[in-house]
Amino acid sequence: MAVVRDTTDAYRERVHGWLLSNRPEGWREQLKTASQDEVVSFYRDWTRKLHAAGLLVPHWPARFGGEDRGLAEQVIIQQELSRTQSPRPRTMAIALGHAAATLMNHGSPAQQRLIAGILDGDVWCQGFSEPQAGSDLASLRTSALPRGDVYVVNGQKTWSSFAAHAAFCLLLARTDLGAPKHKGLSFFVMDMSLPGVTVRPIRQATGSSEFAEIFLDDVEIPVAWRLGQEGDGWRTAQTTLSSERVIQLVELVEGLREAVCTMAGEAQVQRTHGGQPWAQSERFRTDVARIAIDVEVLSAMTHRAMGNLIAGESLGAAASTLKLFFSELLQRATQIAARMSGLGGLHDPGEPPDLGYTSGDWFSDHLRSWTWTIAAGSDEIQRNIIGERVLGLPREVASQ
Amino acid sequence: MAVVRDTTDAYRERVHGWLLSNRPEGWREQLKTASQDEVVSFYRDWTRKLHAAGLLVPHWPARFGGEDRGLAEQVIIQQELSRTQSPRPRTMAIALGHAAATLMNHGSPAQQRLIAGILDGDVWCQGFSEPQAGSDLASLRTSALPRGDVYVVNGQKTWSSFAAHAAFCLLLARTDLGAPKHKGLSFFVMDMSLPGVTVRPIRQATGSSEFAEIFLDDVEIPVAWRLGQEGDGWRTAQTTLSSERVIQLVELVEGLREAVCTMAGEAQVQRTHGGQPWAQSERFRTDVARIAIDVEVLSAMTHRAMGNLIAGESLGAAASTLKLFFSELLQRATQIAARMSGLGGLHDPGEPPDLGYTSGDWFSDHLRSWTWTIAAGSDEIQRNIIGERVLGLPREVASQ
Amino acid sequence: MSLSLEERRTFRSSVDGLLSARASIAEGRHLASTEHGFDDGLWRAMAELGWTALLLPVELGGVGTGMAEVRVVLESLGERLVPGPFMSSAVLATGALVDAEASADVTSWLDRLGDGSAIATLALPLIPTLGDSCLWPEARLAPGGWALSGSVPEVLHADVADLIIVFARGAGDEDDLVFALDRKAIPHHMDSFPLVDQTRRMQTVRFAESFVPEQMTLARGAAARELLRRADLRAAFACAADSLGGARAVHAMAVAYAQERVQFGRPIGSFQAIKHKLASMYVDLVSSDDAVYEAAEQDDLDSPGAIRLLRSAAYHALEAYPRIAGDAIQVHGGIGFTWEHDAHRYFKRAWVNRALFAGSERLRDAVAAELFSAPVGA
Amino acid sequence: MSLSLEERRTFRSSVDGLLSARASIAEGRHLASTEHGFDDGLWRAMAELGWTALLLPVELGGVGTGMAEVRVVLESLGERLVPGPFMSSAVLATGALVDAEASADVTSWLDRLGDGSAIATLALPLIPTLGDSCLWPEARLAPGGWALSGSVPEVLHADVADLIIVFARGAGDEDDLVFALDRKAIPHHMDSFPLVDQTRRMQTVRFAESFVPEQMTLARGAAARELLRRADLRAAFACAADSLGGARAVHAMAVAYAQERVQFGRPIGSFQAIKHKLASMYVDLVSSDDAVYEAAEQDDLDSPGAIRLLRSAAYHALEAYPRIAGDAIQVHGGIGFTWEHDAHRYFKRAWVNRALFAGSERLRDAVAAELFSAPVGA
Repeated sequence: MAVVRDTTDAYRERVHGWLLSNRPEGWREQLKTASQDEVVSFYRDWTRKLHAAGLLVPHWPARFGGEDRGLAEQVIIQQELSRTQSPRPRTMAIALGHAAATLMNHGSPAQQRLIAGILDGDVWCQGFSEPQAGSDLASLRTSALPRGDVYVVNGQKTWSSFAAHAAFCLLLARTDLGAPKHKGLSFFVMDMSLPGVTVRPIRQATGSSEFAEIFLDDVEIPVAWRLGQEGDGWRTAQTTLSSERVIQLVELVEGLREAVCTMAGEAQVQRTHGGQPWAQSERFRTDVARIAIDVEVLSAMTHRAMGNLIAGESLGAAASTLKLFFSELLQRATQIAARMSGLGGLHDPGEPPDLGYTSGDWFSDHLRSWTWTIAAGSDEIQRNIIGERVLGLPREVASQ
Repeated sequence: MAVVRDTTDAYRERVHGWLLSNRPEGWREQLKTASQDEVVSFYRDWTRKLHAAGLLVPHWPARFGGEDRGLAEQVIIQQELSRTQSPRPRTMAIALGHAAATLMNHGSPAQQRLIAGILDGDVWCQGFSEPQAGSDLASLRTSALPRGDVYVVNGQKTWSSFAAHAAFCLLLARTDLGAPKHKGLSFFVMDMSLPGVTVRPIRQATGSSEFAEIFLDDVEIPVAWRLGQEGDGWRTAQTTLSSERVIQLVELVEGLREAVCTMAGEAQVQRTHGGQPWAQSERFRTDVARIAIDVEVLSAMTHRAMGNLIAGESLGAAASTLKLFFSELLQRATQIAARMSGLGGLHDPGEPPDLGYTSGDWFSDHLRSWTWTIAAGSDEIQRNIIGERVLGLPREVASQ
Repeated sequence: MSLSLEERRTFRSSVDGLLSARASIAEGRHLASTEHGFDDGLWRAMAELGWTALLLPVELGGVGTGMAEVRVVLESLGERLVPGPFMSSAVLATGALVDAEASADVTSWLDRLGDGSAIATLALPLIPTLGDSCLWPEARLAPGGWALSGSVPEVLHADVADLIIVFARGAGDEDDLVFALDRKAIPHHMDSFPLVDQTRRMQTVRFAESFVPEQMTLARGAAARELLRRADLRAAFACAADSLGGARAVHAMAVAYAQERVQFGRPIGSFQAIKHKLASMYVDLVSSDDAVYEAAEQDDLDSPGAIRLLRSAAYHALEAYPRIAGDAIQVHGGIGFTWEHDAHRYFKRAWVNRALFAGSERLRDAVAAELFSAPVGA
Repeated sequence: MSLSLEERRTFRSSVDGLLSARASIAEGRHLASTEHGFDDGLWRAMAELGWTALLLPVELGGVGTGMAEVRVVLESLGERLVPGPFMSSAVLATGALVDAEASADVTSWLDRLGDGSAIATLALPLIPTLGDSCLWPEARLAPGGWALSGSVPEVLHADVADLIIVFARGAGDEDDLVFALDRKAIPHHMDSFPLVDQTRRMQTVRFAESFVPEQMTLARGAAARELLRRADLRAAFACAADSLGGARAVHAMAVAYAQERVQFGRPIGSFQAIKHKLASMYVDLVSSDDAVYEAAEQDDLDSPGAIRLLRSAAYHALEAYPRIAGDAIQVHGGIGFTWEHDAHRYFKRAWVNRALFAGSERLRDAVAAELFSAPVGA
């Protein structure tokens, strides 16, 4: 804990100053009408710029392009990105998070060379979910069968963010068709330009097409691009996943904090059916206050979890708890904001680029919050995890 | 439906007038300090008085002491009891409801003679729950084994309302120890004065002792006091239960309607931490309005269910739906009221008599609302019933 | 006139019959890309079956039934996400015209609305008390009538309306007014406001010193406010009936999916997490149904008890629909979040229904105002 | 002074040690029927271990640690429903006395509070802005001091307090005041207010022209209001820490019961309805824990960020406890609703904690006031 709190104000000031001078002006408005290609390219440039300034991954080891600093600095950067209303490179989330951490922890020297590409703006995606394996992720069917020095991959992945723009994919596939459930899975780095890889964007309920399906048709992945041991893919994929989720939450909490201020500001202007500004409604003010309170609570939760991570402790169920708390809070916050906007807030945005979970188009944000309650382990799955792994309650008879 | 709506205003006026002249003045205050014996005796007298005026059970067939009127008249009586703030004979609920309906539908002529006693104020109780059979009611263990012309009953019942004052008990017990679950159960009228019957009151979380345990030790119930066929007890007990619950809800809805008015009235006087009357808090006013709205909705639900009952249709899942809606609403309404009362409302009431679910001692009422979410099929059980019997969702593997 | 149970059953099955045959959910999706967004042929078929004349009294050539029958149609349209001006024309505008003490001019419009050859719409003020909002148009006395200026935001299907009923503030000392505007005869400007719910079209109508002849005045002063009061309640009821139908359909979709989707070797509906969610949604649905049903049976916009019931039923159904639609997305998981799946279309219609006509909060606040203005202990 | 991790671990285990040995939940039940409702011997043992001197600076002979250690004690007391004046005396009154610029008279009181030989309590105004409430006592200048009149409602453990810290309104033009009243020396009248939570005692204290010597004035004017502000925040934190401990204990009881209670042939905790309820309660619990922990670590009643965190943590923990205790009753079913079971005792303490010191709503409202007075877009 002490590490986080004692970080010098000087670092914060340096970050703050640099962002004030270098953040792209008017980027939010500009992105609203941009194509997805333009969005990806914008974030790639911004990633490079941040990295050149040492503000992308100072917490990474120097040999991978970082500065051997602590996670504390990363927290400061996230906070200052928020405070200065600078962009955060959304399209790079998997690359900078799960992909880099996995490569550092499990990658061969050759695989680790891909990290340089990440710092240069390579987009990565995940190939986890399949149409028949949503909540029941361990029942994946995509196969990767060894043949000589390659694995031949066949199957279909879905709900892969920015797959249409990704250079590489973290792929989970079944190398042993006989082994039960997650025992037969292996983990791969898949070059998205390999023959047999086809990407089809999924248009979402919000109109955006951030996600995609990936069709795999006799794709040949060299054995050298397997991550970790054969059959050990599930564990390899999970090792760094929960820490990366917690780190990601630091950014999301800051987004929510901004959103609360935006809501309070808009409430001075938006009017209720009675003609008064929403800010004059006690019910609304106290609803927003409860959101603000929960943002503080969530911030304390992530802060403590980060402290434990820094101290080298295991997260345990913290990832599930944080995800549940966050997704419920995001859904509630965006709902309150969307209701304030009334019919005016139900304007059709067409096919907007995805600008994050608190973009200020509150109805779309609210609808998008279901990606949090559904994806990456639905709320129901998280409650199962807490009930069974933390509280030690008996598993359901059927799943034993 | 038409039957309910077209009932003449004349009947309503007659009921209203009689109640205004005959309701006991100051009864609520008087009961607050009364012993349970005094409460039971008060309601017995009031029951007799109502019956003498033809305002107790006009919907019963004339041969059982009623006037062959419709349920519509019963609804009017409940509404006018509420509107005139007259007492409703709580202690008689089982006797006038489930017991009478069961006797009329399944009773032998000899058993039906007990109905006269009910109209004279006999308290009845139910012997359903057991310590090991709460939600899983079909796993009852109390045995009633035939021996000559009696059944010898051994076991323990719990959560029996007003058992300490009851003349008779509707008892569910196992007559066939070999048959699975509810197949081996039979239904009985048990005279509470039989040797071997011991009643021990249960002090509840609220401090009241409305419920009791019943210990049964070689109690000999004559075969003639079995209700319906041997082994058919589960069905016999259930036949009239859901209709009686709906009829009971008519009274409870009126209680809630009164409670909303009381809350609105108290809010003119009770002050918030800011020193203003609660009535000036928009948040509070709208919270109470939502309660009032839900009371209207619940009233429409009971009205429609009563209409279907009158038309001779089966209730289906309406009893579960109504119970869930009511228990959730009661819990929410009493919580809002208790919060309004602040620390002043957390005054220890000692061992108060049970004056119903909306007695105006809001914290006790709130705590007591758990009897609704737990007893007579918990909320969880009701959702199972709706999910499986109404929506046709598959049963859990384990319970098949 | 109230239908017998038998007649009502026949009516309901004729509604089901037409809509099953001609208004699939998929069809509605296709209509979103057409100019006016609805099926003209279906509209004419509905009119031929008399649906557009349900609220028109028999003496004016209508069917002369009431809200109970209107509810059946609105619910069925909501169930199938049918686009079109039924609610705005046949319910809201027709209802308001019947309410008004109608001149001969107006009566001739009612004939055409009743047989479906004309379409009308109703522009309710966003702020329910007339005279408060600067958004609301102003009427100035002019020779032989009025000069109307200002804009009327968020009018349903104004682009196809032949007649627009508008509430206006009188300039200076003039009282509040209600006009029935012949759209072809009155100069105006119209901007579309595309909604997330693509089954609904909405425009903002602007006037600049547009001349309105005196005979198109429906009401003035207290009568205008009374017309507004009833129109507002009818609008709440109509949106609620649509919401009820939609909630029923999206709940049924979720139940069906939970029965067939297998995860962990079992249909997901066998898990209590899903089963109990669907049960809670069912309670929300059935309670909306009972409340809207009872309000429709009472068919009374005047007595305090009936108004309280109507507001409660409408508030409850309008609030329940977004909850049910949101939970339905959750039950469906990823597939429910795709553009191709219909769940989001219900979700969006749910939000629009709740926000229409100044939003459901107005109903809750009206109940609160009534409760807290009552004398203590009443 | 901040303890090292090792020292803190030792401290926590000494707290656990004493309370496990001498403060069972059953014992607390028995104490409800005694005169003062708590265990004198335990109080002395706590004092001997220095708990009553935690907030007392080292230079005044205290332990001089902070809220992090106070939290450990309060949480543990809350976990076991321990009755007694620790919160009111060792935290709230001691904290306020340390805050005040203390005279020699006050310092001698601090010695006795620190070693547990005296007990103090703090009477916070029910309405947090001084000068508004007619309930609040009034102080009139009198020769050599003040004459105090009026009543102070809802004072924790006033019956055993040797010293009562009272906020008072100055009569006429006089400013707000804070007094430390020697209960033996000041004429007063005391009425008990029995609470549903039998582990807490509370009295209303009345004064009628009671003379208070000048040297017992702790603060005046702005200093008095500053004392009140800090005392209010400390009270919120203290109640929240107690709530957190209670929530943890009652949740653990529910988990244990769900593991052992069998219905339908399975432990009820294997059903998702119960499992997911317990998981949601756990999220409520852990989030309270993290928030209260962070607020305690910051140990700062002055900077705006820390105040926002403290209010948020306290509000969240105070609101979570009644929810968790209510759900615990539900998980237990009938047995959890009996007087003999402890679930209702947690439920009642949860409600009292939330209502104490003008209630948790004040914290939410303070956050709202801060948010909405900020300039637009800030």
